[in-house]
Amino acid sequence: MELDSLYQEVILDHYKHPLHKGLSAEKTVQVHHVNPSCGDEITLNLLLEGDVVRDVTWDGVGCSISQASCSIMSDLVHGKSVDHALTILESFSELMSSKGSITGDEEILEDGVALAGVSKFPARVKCALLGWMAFKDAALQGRNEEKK
Amino acid sequence: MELDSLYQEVILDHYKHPLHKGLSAEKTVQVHHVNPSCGDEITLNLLLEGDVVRDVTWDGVGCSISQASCSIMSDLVHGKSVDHALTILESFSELMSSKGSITGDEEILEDGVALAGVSKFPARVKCALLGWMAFKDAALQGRNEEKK
Amino acid sequence: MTLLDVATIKADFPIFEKKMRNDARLVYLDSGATSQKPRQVMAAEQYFYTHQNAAVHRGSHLLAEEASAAYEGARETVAAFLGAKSDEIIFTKSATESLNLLAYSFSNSATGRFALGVGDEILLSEMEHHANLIPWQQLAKRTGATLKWFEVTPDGRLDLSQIDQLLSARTKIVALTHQSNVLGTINPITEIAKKAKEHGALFVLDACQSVPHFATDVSKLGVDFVTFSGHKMLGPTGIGVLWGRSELLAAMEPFLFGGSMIETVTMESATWAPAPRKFEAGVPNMAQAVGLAAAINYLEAIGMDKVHEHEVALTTYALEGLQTIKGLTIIGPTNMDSRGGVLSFALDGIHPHDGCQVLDQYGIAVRTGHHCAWPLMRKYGVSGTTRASFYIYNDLADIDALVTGIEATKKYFKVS
Amino acid sequence: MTLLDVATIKADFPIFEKKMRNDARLVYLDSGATSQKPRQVMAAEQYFYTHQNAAVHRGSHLLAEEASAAYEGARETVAAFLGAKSDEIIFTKSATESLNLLAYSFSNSATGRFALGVGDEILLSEMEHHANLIPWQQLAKRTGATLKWFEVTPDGRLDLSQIDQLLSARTKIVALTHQSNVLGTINPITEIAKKAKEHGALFVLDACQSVPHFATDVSKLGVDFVTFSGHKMLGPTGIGVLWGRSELLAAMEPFLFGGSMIETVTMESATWAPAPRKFEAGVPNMAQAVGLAAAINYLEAIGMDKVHEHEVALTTYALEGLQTIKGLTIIGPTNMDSRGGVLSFALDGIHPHDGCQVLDQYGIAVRTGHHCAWPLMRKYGVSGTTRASFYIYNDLADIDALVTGIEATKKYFKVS
Ligand SMILES: Cc1ncc(COP(=O)(O)O)c(C=O)c1O
Ligand SMILES: Cc1ncc(COP(=O)(O)O)c(C=O)c1O
Repeated sequence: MELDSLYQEVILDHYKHPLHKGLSAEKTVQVHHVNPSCGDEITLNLLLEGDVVRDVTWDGVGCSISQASCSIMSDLVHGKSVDHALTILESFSELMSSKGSITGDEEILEDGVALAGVSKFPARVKCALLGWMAFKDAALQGRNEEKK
Repeated sequence: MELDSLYQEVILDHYKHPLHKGLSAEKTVQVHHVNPSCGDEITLNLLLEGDVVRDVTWDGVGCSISQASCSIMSDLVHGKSVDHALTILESFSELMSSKGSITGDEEILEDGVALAGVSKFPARVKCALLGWMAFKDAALQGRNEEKK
Repeated sequence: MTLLDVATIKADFPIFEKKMRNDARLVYLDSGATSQKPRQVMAAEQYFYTHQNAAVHRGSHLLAEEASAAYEGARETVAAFLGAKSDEIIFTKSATESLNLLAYSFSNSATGRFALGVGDEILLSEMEHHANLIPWQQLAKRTGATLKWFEVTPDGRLDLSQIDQLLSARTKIVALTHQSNVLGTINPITEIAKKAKEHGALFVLDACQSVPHFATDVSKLGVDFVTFSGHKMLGPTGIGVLWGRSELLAAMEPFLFGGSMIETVTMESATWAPAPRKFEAGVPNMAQAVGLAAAINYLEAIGMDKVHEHEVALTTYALEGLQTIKGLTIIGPTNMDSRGGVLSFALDGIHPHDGCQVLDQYGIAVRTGHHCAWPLMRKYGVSGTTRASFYIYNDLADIDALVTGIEATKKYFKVS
Repeated sequence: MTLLDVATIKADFPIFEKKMRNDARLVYLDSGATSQKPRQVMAAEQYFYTHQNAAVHRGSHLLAEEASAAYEGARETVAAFLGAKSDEIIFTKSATESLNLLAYSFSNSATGRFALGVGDEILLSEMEHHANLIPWQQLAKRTGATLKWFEVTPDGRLDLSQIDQLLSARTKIVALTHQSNVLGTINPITEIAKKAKEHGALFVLDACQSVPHFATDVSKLGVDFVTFSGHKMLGPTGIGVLWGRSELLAAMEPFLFGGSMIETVTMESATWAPAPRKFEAGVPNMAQAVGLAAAINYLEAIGMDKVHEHEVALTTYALEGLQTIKGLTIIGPTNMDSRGGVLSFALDGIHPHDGCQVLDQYGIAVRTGHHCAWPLMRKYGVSGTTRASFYIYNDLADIDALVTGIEATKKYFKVS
């Protein structure tokens, strides 16, 4: 079934056991993003230490794709420099807009490549991107905070 | 040609030699009406004496149908009581909305029956009614004036 | 329980010939969002374009005459359908435009009953579609008026217990939906309208989910304005209707300004034609008005009472079927008292978006999300629901497919 | 002088098979009011309704996905046609709505460049269509701003002699037509837009009579907003376009409020999605957007430069032919410098309405009246004109028919 490319086992695992879910007390910046077309929401805490992502925690409601993607993202960027994290995001965005033409670089995206199938369901791409866009927003804001 | 039912000789005569055209100095009430879809305009002076139409004069720009109709109307209502004039107007309105199904009562409408053909050209009915509607408006206003 | 002859009806809707994913047939349960279109509607638009197309009201050549007759004929069809007078029918592009037209026209008029200010109130409900909420928020913002609203009860009804506090001499506008696009609840409009009238409030009825589904006689509802969209009632996209009482339309200022709505124009000012022309600036959506008239003819040939009976039968059957599913909760009334063919539900452990995706694999089209009624979602503590909505081309097999599909969804996501 | 292959083009327009009064063929010279539609446009709408119809942006089932792709694809087609970015294209119901959208959005925004007040000026011209005049009169009324305008010269050109008085730091908005719908004059937009920019004014271009007729690259015009209607360019009725610069659209408040244009909503307030969604409330005119894209594809297959050349050739020929008629006066430029295929004239002793009626007997459709440009009529001291306007399906024989028809009209009314 076509659907299995969307709901890979690893996605459903992340959905059921999301990483870094639950907001941390400490944070450099907090952002709140919504997906206006379906009502999904995410709150994300980013803790920076200089230019390094010390911690990303999040909470929110959403479908398996958005929750799993958020879980994978928060784990991926953990401990990376903001610049590095943003290049990962770029790879992920590229994968999402590929309409199934690429499979994603597992070296860079790790579990994120399991989301490759989403790119064949245009209405779901936004779900997969929700957490990433929140992270990007937080990272840009956080970097400005740190510079002050 | 179908057209000849629209442009009867008597219409074109009235168009070329309109009756009561040129505004009188004396008046009970003056009204200004326009046909918004084509830009035709008419100014009409009504002079009442009690309940009697003493004089109707008018000026304005318009097509042969609107000018001829105005000419015929102003001659028809001359000297009649307002109530009588309004019944003539009613007959004329009925003729105009008949879509060619009636020919009009010559006893009542006199030269006005020559406009019967207009009812087959829906876009022109408004032209034929312009002067009559102006008269109606003036008559109702004038009657109120007289009552004061 | 009388069902329509769906096989015959379906034959008029070419989209049902389309094969969906995995070669499934189309089970279209999203008519609350937009309906499918019968050949007759498409043919009416095509006939207009190939035999009558010209700008209405502006020319005296043959095509212009015929186009005007077709367009004004469509207006008469809509008027007859609603029990209204022709010149009370205004064509807009959508219900959304109709509602915004009112909100802007009230600000533009700003005298008499249309004047709003600090201390005045606009009364809505928690179950309003964004289209019947945000225009009023904005009107309140422009004028200083205050928004009030009826709450909803846990079982999906308007909570009218506070009506005598909510409705008062301060209430200038009451704007309510006839049938909720999420819950399926049909609201007791005549009753509320009667009270609103006693307080002198204007009553705006959002009839998007009612006019397509049951007979609506505006002369009997006791309301002042009715708005709906053509695309939800077998008609084309890009056409909506506003009905308003003659005397109110006569007193109101226009909304959109431009050609065909004027009486005279100079460089510095303009005066207006009488309604409905006053509210229809520009070359109108002529083909869509004609298409809507064809849709109305189609519905009337069936009979609006039969349409309603059909939907009641389907919904009764669906309520039964869905409630056999473990972990499924209906959001909205679970009985058929004052209820139409819109059904929202939640499924334990499965997000609506995920559930919808599995159903889609079986050709089943349902809607998920907040259904443009976000405040209502918050009220019920959900981020969205799954919604099935029915129309004349649905049959019991469609509902069986839905129930089976949901069971399959649960299996797919290993939820018991 | 290169003409298109009109016989081939005409075969795509089924309305030309229709028999007019007295069995005459259709000589359609009223494309300035609305154009005829090729089969391809009707087929595109039909395809949408029979294969993709669902509400866009709100569902994840297959039809909703395909409908969204079709609708957004149409946006990309329009963007490419104009040299614009996709998210700068807003679908409206008409140019009239596009212009009103701007005027209302400016009031709603009321900050920065959109703030207008006493002492501020809006600069128009005497040749504006009511749609590009009355919305600005109303904006002026709402804000206290003052209207100014370019006059027109006796030969139908914008009188730019006073430009340096008319355009100043007080000018907040300049709103001009690209091509007059009465005179056919093409205005020197880039030149005026350059000056407007120096003064910091926003420039709104009414492109109703230009986008359908010659290549328009918004990135080169130096204007801020462009508005036009689909129905005048082979597209369906009920669809219009607003193009605006991204940074301006981002800073502007919405116009219509409702579903699909929001980010979040509570009972008391709401926030907005980014453009273009912010400006497209409700289920949009999806089929009409798709139809407009098909119309653009049709025009692009011919080539907009060829379209323009064709109209120049026709107009040159028509100017010659008409000027051989005794008692006929052209209202507007009599040469082809910066001039398009719209031709107004007056006939001594024959009112336009009467003349049109005779032409109609020969199947010739021309427009008469004030053409929604009443101030211009007053300027030229006429109550209306007769207007012939050309498009890709007209040929020299149509113009011969017009000239012959006018001679017959004169004979009919015994005017020499
Ligand atoms: C120059 C011009 N501007 C604006 C309009 C208004 O267009 P619409 O009526 O399609 O909204 C027209 C056509 O009627 C026009 O010719
Ligand atoms: C109850 C209700 N009101 C208003 C609307 C808005 O209708 P449209 O989007 O066609 O303008 C809808 C549908 O979306 C609706 O269901």
